[in-house]
Amino acid sequence: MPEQTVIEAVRDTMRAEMRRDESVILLGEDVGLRGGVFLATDGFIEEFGEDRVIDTPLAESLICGLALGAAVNGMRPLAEIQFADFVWPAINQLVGEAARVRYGTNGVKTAPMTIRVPYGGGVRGGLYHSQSIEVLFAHTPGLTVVAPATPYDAKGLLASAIRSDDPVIVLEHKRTYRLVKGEVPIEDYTIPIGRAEIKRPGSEMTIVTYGLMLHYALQAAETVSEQGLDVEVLDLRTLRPLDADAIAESVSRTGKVLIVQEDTPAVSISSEVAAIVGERCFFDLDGPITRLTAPELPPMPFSPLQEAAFMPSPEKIVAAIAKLAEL
Amino acid sequence: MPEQTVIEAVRDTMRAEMRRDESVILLGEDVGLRGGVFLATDGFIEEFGEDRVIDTPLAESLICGLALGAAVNGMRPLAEIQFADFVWPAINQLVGEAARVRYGTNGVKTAPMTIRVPYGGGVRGGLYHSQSIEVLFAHTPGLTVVAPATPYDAKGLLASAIRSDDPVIVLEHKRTYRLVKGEVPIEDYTIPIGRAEIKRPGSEMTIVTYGLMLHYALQAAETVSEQGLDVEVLDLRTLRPLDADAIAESVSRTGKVLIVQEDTPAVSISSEVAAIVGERCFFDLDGPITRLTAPELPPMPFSPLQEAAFMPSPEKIVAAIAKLAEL
Amino acid sequence: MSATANKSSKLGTTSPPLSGERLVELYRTMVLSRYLDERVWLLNRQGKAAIAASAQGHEAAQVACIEATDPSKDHYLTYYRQFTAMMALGTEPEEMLRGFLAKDGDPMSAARQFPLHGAHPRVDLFNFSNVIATQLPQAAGVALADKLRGDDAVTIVFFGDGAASQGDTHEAMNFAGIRKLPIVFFCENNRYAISVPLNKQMAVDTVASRAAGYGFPGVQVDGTDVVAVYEATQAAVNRARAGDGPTLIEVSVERLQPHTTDDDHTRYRSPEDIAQMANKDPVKITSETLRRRDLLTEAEDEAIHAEAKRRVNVATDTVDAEPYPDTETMFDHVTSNRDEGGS
Amino acid sequence: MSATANKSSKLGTTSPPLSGERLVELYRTMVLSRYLDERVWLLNRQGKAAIAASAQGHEAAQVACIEATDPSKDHYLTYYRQFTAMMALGTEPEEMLRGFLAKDGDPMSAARQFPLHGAHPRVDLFNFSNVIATQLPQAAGVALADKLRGDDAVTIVFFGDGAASQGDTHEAMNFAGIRKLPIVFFCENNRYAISVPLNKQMAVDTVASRAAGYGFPGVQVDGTDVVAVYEATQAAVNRARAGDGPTLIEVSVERLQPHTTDDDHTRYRSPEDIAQMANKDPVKITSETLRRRDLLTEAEDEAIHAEAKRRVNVATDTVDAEPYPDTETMFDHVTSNRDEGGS
Ligand SMILES: Cc1ncc(C[n+]2csc(CCOP(=O)(O)OP(=O)(O)O)c2C)c(N)n1
Ligand SMILES: Cc1ncc(C[n+]2csc(CCOP(=O)(O)OP(=O)(O)O)c2C)c(N)n1
Ligand SMILES: [Mg+2]
Ligand SMILES: [Mg+2]
Repeated sequence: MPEQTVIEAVRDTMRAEMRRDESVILLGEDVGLRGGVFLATDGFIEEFGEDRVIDTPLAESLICGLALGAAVNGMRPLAEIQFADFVWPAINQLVGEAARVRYGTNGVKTAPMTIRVPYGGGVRGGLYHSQSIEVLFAHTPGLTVVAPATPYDAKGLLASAIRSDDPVIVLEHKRTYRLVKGEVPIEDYTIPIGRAEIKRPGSEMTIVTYGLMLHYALQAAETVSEQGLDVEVLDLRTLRPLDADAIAESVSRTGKVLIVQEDTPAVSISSEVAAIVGERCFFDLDGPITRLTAPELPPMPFSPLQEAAFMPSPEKIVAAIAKLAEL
Repeated sequence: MPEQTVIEAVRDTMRAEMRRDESVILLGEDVGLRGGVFLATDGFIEEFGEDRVIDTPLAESLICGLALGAAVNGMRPLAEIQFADFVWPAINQLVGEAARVRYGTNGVKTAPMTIRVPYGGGVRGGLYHSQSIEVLFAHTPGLTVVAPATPYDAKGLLASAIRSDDPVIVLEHKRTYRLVKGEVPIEDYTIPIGRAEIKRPGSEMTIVTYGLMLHYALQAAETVSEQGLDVEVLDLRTLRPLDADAIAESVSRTGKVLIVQEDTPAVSISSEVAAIVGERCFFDLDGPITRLTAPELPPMPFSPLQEAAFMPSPEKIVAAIAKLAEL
Repeated sequence: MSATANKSSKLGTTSPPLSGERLVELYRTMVLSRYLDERVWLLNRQGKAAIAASAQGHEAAQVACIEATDPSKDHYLTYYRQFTAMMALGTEPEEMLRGFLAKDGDPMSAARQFPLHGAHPRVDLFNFSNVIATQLPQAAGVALADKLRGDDAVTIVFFGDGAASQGDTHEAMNFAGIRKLPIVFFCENNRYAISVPLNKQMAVDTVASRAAGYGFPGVQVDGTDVVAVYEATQAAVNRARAGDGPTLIEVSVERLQPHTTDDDHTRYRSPEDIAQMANKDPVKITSETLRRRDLLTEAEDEAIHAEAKRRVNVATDTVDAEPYPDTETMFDHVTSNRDEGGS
Repeated sequence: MSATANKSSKLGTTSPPLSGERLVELYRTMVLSRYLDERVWLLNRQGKAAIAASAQGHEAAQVACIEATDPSKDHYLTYYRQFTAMMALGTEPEEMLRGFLAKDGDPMSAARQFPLHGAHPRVDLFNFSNVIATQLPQAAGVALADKLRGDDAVTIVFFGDGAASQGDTHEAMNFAGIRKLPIVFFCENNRYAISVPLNKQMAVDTVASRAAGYGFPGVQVDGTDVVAVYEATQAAVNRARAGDGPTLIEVSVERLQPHTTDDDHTRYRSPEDIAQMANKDPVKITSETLRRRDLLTEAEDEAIHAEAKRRVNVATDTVDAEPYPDTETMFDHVTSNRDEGGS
């Protein structure tokens, strides 16, 4: 199996899906000749032409509204929001509208649309190129939200998203694009939406995480394993619907949970994981439900030392594991 | 002390604050001659004139952007979003911009602005006049979010919001406007932001709730007290920052928690309360962390029977109390 | 058409003019719409209909617009005031009432949504949301899909003067101009957005004047004149079908009723403003026009009214007796491939 | 000014024309800005500056605009490309570099934000966010506050051709027109939004043409012509101060560098398009104009360049040696009255 980076897997998957299905059209800012600011669509306009690779005006509400309209009229739009920080102008079209098309028409209309949203920090992006924006999407009935962290998952979940008959938000962590490499089969495959995966089995504690933090958690688990602590790492992969069964199974088995996320804590994915654990694992828990997150600050400072202080890191995870293990 | 409805308390407080401070200006759709669709600003344009009572064009991003600009230039804008369901177009100006003005300028600029947002269901509002929209605001560092449920709290928290030097989102539950009456002192007072309140003391279980659900929870607590069960009801009142100390104190004391909210469950206020309990009350809990919420559907059906089925009710709360008490 | 509407003649009308027969048919729909609309307000006052927005005053514009389109292939993105347009597209009084009374069998959304919201079972009419102006970018997306496939369909998107202030309206028109989409922007300007009058909504006199900034024609038409609206729409639809791109049509109408059944327009409209509306009632105007042109006799007119009344009565009795939708159905159609039972 | 700019003469310019002395001063700022701008790109290539957007090509327009305003009372809402405007408003090279190198003492945001973002310590310049066009409704709010208080201040808001497509731009201009706000909408049209060329951004030729739809004048000006931009801005500022409302000024400029240091414009600009820009370099053009008008000798010009170079070198050495801000300070200024330590 060839090795790829996350961005290569994303690019190849989009290309394959566009070859596979004529109704897949691409919408976004700079997706044409520029090939996208992360080069996710490099070469696409040359292969698929200006009809299927549409450089939109600078207007995110338009991009998502267009995608929605084209979706209810037979297309499978694949839209790119250039940076997650710029998705806010489009919230109304996504959360207010797309999420409810099927429900609000009693199933007469559907919106098979995919919105790719590069998110997350650690890239010297400052306040407006670093945000984690998963909370509202993960809260909203009618939406599906995936957040693959590896090239393998990026391919499988993006293909599932594009083929889904509902609006799917695909969160790609910008820092993983070139940092994370892994084996990706050349052949076509999909990964079912809604299933978490144990990325490292363990018996003494469960780390529940997603996105870039998966890789930091795996590093931390490796570090503590040298000290004889056997930590399981569960990758959520889909943020809506959360795989509550997988979370409950793992935490009930290990008896301890550490939830790690890059986002700030209040009312976040980590809160929901904690709620699931508190409701379903109560009788099996032998330690408090513990979270390691960013601090409660507008994410995140541009200055490099402050950025590093803001982000959870493998070292901070090791410290949190040690603290929870001792309890 | 005179009795008032919530909407009367809101109206009188806004009028008093506008008399008290010339820099308070009102912005919104139909806030002028119409007096607001809920009549919250009835008579204001006559008293304060067209300069301070500004009927804006139909554009929520504009309303919040104007408020922000006027706020950094010496005003204390008080804006109304007509229904919470229409706040989505303004998310960018609130979550992306207003929340970060102080942080992003290292304290050089501040945005003392208040956004009143009538929210919630049970008013035959259907999908687009019933939404609970607190999640994203409660998640966002830099924002303050209050959700008073009684006329007394409505006055005290709205006054605190208007006098705050930061952006505050004031969530007023539409159904409480005329339904809920209570005593309101005529004299000026404020309620500190960030403090929950025990609205009914009890010893065997804590219900944590806010908004309309406070009243349903109090009814339910009354019902089960007749069966000899002594339930405490904690009203969050402020959704950001949550009063984690008050939650932890009460739940640690009673040993059981039922979190009740009107909003759908995934990644919500109830999740964060559960996370706080799971982290801080672990050694004192003698029952799972339990939630009663709306189902995971786009809120909420227009048809009356379905609307009733969607909303938590005093009866459903009684049933949830009974189930948790037996565990 | 008013003076500023002369642009529309440039667009070239190739289709035939409205026949006298069709004109009477359109009038019939207007009268039926008016009776049903009045009935819905009554049902609201009786506590049976939770809310209603009315098309009273907009009827001529709506029937004329629909008449110039092809329901077998065109797309309609409507808003809450499209009462008459929906009837012109064949929605039966009973169907309309099921929506207003939130009864089982509401064809648009199974009574999940406000009346008239959802999707139509027979024509491609949709009105997803109450949120003003969201339908404009969506309509551009619908038209884009047709254009990419080479489908011979036109998208008609309806909105009010208030909606013209939303950013979504700007973004949609800008894109439609760039890609020369087959779309007609149909603005029903009744001079009010709830209580906000036009001079607080925009500094210019016409929404139509904005079209120039997007590179396509804008025309203003008297919305009580069925023929004028029909011709303007026909020209715009022809232009769109020919691949020449969008047109913005602005019809001047009066909102004869308050904004919705929840509103009281005497709070913000002067008595004179309210009184002058009597002269702008499109049902009355159309009746007079037809009589003047000898297309309708007094007896025929009376028969049209009697028949409309009868149909509305029958529909009311039928739907009033029907049940609300089964509660369990509220869990259907959230997403395609999974139940949403929890988080 | 170009042909469509004739409207600005109607506005009536009452203030004095630019003196030769001031022209040379503006040129001095342009040259300093250019050297510093080039230095920042170099620092990026050395791995010291994480990112930079450049004003190269926009310098004349920016200095001329600022020159027509009154920094002691006016408000400036800028965007990331306001490199030269910030220097014209008195930002020192060292201060600029602290921002680019994210060093302690960055005056705009204490290095929390991208370079040039935050608020200025001495003039009322702010640039809260990287999110395109959000500053336009905010600027309308700033101007509204002045108007309500009767303050004699004008708000200048800067944006690009890409920003013109955002809904916020429409909403802000519409409101500014309705309330006749004292505001100048200053659009720096460089024909690209990153890689997206103007014909994919709008179906019309000028952003200025949109002003008609909002009830105020729009003018298009050659952005390499200091005098033309100065006069157009002065007219607009006078108009605003007189209570006559907004003006939209569109300056035609070239973006001489790629969008930012992360970009490579050869991917999407033709070699001819890139080559023709040499003739639109405002530093060169202004130098030639000054020389032609005998306002500057060759020796003086060389001295200006040498001095700029020297100042940039000194600033670079100073700031390069400085520390990053103390990590603990990142917890300050989230809200006024409480620490945010948890949820
Ligand atoms: C985004 C949004 N903001 C506010 C509202 C509340 N609202 C409903 S209708 C309306 C006025 C609309 O006026 P206009 O577009 O002129 O249409 P008309 O009702 O006059 O036909 C308002 C403000 C809404 N539905 N959506
Ligand atoms: C809302 C939003 N969308 C996308 C971006 C990414 N982006 C940054 S600059 C830019 C192009 C802006 O072009 P223009 O307004 O013409 O300004 P210029 O850079 O040409 O001066 C884009 C798309 C952004 N910052 N904000
Ligand atoms: Mg209207
Ligand atoms: Mg540009």
